[in-house]
Amino acid sequence: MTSNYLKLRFPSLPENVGLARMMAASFAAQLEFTLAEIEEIRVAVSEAVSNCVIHAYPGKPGLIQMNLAIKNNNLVIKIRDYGKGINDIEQAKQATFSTEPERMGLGLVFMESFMDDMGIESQPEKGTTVVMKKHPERGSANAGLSRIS
Amino acid sequence: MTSNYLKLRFPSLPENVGLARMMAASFAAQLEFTLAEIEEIRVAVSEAVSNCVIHAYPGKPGLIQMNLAIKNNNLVIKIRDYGKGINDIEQAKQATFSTEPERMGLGLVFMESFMDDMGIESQPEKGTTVVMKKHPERGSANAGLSRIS
Amino acid sequence: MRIETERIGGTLFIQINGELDLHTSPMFKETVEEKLAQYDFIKHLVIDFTNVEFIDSSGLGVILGRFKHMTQRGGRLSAINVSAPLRKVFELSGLLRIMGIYDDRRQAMGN
Amino acid sequence: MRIETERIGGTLFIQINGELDLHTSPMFKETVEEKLAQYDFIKHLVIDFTNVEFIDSSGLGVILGRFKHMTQRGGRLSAINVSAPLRKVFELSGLLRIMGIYDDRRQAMGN
Ligand SMILES: Nc1ncnc2c1ncn2[C@@H]1O[C@H](COP(=O)(O)OP(=O)(O)O)[C@@H](O)[C@H]1O
Ligand SMILES: Nc1ncnc2c1ncn2[C@@H]1O[C@H](COP(=O)(O)OP(=O)(O)O)[C@@H](O)[C@H]1O
Repeated sequence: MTSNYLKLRFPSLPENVGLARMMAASFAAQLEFTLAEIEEIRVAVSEAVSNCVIHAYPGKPGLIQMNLAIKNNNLVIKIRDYGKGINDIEQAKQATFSTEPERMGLGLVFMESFMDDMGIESQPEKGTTVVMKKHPERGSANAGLSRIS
Repeated sequence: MTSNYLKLRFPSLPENVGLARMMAASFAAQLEFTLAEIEEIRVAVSEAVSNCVIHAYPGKPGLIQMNLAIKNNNLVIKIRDYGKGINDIEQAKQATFSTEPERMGLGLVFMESFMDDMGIESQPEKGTTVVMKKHPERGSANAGLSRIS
Repeated sequence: MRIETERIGGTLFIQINGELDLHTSPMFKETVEEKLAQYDFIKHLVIDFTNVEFIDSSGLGVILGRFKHMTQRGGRLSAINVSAPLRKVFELSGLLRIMGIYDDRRQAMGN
Repeated sequence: MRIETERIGGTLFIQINGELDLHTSPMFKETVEEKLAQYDFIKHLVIDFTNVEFIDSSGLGVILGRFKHMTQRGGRLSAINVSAPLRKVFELSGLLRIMGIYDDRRQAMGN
């Protein structure tokens, strides 16, 4: 069986944040996520894509790539930009840290809280790649049951 | 203003037909299409992507590319595969013509009827590219009005 | 997609919920063919389209396939609750002309 | 997103319909700030979350901004009808602790 994937490329326009989270949610629906888990995925994607729009390309819109994949019953989301990059990732991850005065500095905190796993790679002036993974709680239980019956 | 686009790559699995049409419909919602027009777009995309799944890659799944763009208040949809190709495009376009006995041979007819414009390029064993365009009826009227007022 | 069936005498009622396309139509076909094989006295298939959110030529194809099967076994197929957007593709496909299309169960049974 | 506002005396009720994110939050901010500038006697902002289908940190940011503004002008901000999924992000963000969260209009007005 070919396991499924979906690769997207779109410009960093604010109206695409909603599109990106809807696509991630629809793709995720292939796994047995609960509605609450799908909500968490929507928030995480919204945060990551919003960061590309605001921080990576503050001047004019640039390219965002979002790759969605199913790997061993895990949802894997990779979001990449070719923008400004992050100087100090540990600092960026701290709650309430933001380089923009009007923002809450909670995006990376939400991404870490709502996904099972989150990793960031970034190079100043080259861009940033965020990889997030999530496993359906229910799905793992069901997989067990269906094997037994 | 950067005009919007969305480029997708996914494998030709039957479950992706629904995803593709949902993404096209969500993207199209940026223009002032009526609900009836959005329905027509969903059918056209469903037909084009189904053709890639069944006809382009009959054996095992291959790559489908779908590019969505807004150009001069037009929705432009390009769907491309690298599969079997079409021998005789004029024949393929005829209502009820199908190379599969169980199919209706209406996919290309629906695409032509529901979109303002449809073009096909194909090379046997190289693949097929379908480009479809649609203009919101209402949108053009409104654009006129807003220019006047 | 989710399918509900109910058999009353020689009539099989089928309610389709969701989208009928390339992905879901094989399941529709299987469900109906199973029932037809099980009860050979079924002579009338009534498909309720109330909750059909989408149909394309793959979906119409399996409907036409069931129409042909019913005709073969001396029976018929009726469609009920076909909304305006669906009616358009039914019409374009020619299914509107050959199939019985009724407002509801009662009308479909009356004919 | 669509916003409805209703002013009763010194209280401004705001109903948000749809998704509050990076794209839509500037419109929310503008609408509220306009009303606050127009009526300087508004001392209580009551935001109804019944129809909020989504909120992320960009959305929470503009809520916090309005909270700060109300505090500055000696007023307050209340949230009503906050569903369970929203409550989680409210809690994680700390907004749950600083804002008044009530079941409905009446409760918000009573406090
Ligand atoms: N894709 C990105 N490109 C550049 N900088 C980023 C990116 N994502 C995050 N950052 C940096 O990390 C900081 C913290 O991000 P986050 O926790 O999402 O909070 P916020 O978006 O509210 O600032 C940002 O203020 C920004 O400096
Ligand atoms: N992407 C494609 N790749 C290869 N062949 C195609 C493709 N799209 C259409 N065709 C050919 O054109 C014919 C007519 O297509 P269509 O009108 O959609 O009807 P149907 O899918 O019911 O066969 C198909 O039977 C097939 O032979």
